Amino acid sequence: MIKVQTENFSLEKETKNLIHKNNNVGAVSSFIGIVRDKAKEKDLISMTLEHYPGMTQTMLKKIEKQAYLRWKLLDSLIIHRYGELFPGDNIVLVITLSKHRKDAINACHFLIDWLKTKGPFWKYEKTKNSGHWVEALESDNLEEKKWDI
Amino acid sequence: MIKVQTENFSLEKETKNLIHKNNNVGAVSSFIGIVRDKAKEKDLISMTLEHYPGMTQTMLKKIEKQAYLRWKLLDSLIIHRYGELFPGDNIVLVITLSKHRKDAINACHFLIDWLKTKGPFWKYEKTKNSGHWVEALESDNLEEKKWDI
Amino acid sequence: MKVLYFSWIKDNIGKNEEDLSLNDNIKTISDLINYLITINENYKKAFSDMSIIRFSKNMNLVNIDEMIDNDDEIAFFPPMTGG
Amino acid sequence: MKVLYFSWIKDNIGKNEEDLSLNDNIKTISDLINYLITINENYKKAFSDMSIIRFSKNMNLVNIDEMIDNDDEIAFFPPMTGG
Repeated sequence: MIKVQTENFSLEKETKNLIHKNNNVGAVSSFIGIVRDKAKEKDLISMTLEHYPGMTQTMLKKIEKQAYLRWKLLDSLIIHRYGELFPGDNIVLVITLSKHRKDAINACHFLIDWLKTKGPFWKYEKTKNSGHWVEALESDNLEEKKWDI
Repeated sequence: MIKVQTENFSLEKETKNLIHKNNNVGAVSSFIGIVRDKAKEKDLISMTLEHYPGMTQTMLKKIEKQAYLRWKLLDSLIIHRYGELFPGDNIVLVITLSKHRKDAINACHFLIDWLKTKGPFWKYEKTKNSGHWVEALESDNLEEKKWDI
Repeated sequence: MKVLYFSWIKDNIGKNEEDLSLNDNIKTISDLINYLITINENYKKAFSDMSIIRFSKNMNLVNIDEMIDNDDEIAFFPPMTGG
Repeated sequence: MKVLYFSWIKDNIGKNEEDLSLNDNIKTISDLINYLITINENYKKAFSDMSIIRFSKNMNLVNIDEMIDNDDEIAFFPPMTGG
């Protein structure tokens, strides 16, 4: 399931909900991305995530589908927040459920790598006296490429 | 930190606690292993985990240290339960925290792969009319070997 | 044609979307960009380094020679940085 | 010497630990196993397939030719299956 929202999320609530909805769950992998309090060595005031609403849903569904083709998943959830977020705030949650650990772990890793380079989001970091749009990292591109989508 | 205990754990409580204890956390990876309700196609009544108390602490600390040598981790937690557990019960929790996602994700993956083959635990599965000790899987050995410890 | 701009491309151009009525010789994304940079200096600046521009047609990533027409929704944005 | 047994090795032997006073010609883990299988059929059965037996000295995994003495804690167990 895909949720793109401004509100925060609860890891425990989402995890329990997914476990209860499925039978024979043996492995639950999750990843949370959090706003750090430094941006290029400067104290961060806030990070604003802009996205392309219609496209986000489409692309996230597409990649979730890819994960199901590659691994035996019982269920999965991606929650991505947008809007203005502050240091310590949650940005993104990925949860994957499977019978055996390998599927859940690899699918979770794949999904978050993919979100970094193909999730239609852009980040504006505000520091004390200035602000800038975050540049995509070449290292993120390399991480994503190893999955050979 | 290592905890070997009979009691259940709370993913949210442990995660929040770790995030609050550390500065500049950007990535939190976690893995939960759960007792499945089937054992070799038979309905499972319970799974009893036996361990070697003194050795468990020693070995888990050793491997946690390995993870810190390989990846830039801000913090980590391994909780492994023992005793009689029932379908749906949590068995193990691994949480890793880092600035950047790659470190947390890989360290979490490494720790759970390692626990499978080097954690001094043995599992007894009770089904309706019988019971058996779970055999180690060669596939788990291969998973663990790829980390080249 | 609905054209959307995101991130610093939006900031440079000074708007996040616009409706354009294009003449028939604009057949591809590439043609559209060549037209946009003639509007004013802001557009020219936004599209000055094409290596960091991505584009979509109707919410799918496409190549620069993708055919477009007046019913399409085209978007321009820098490389994505989600997660 | 304190000797511990786990999992089905414990079940076969019928105890989870014992204190043994060993004579001087038992110098390695291998010597200890060769002595144990002479005690009775249960021990013999427990150690019949050495490919699925692991051992530790003072809580560290060791090889079969590891030197041991009376102060050591030795444990026998099948391959581990944690997590």
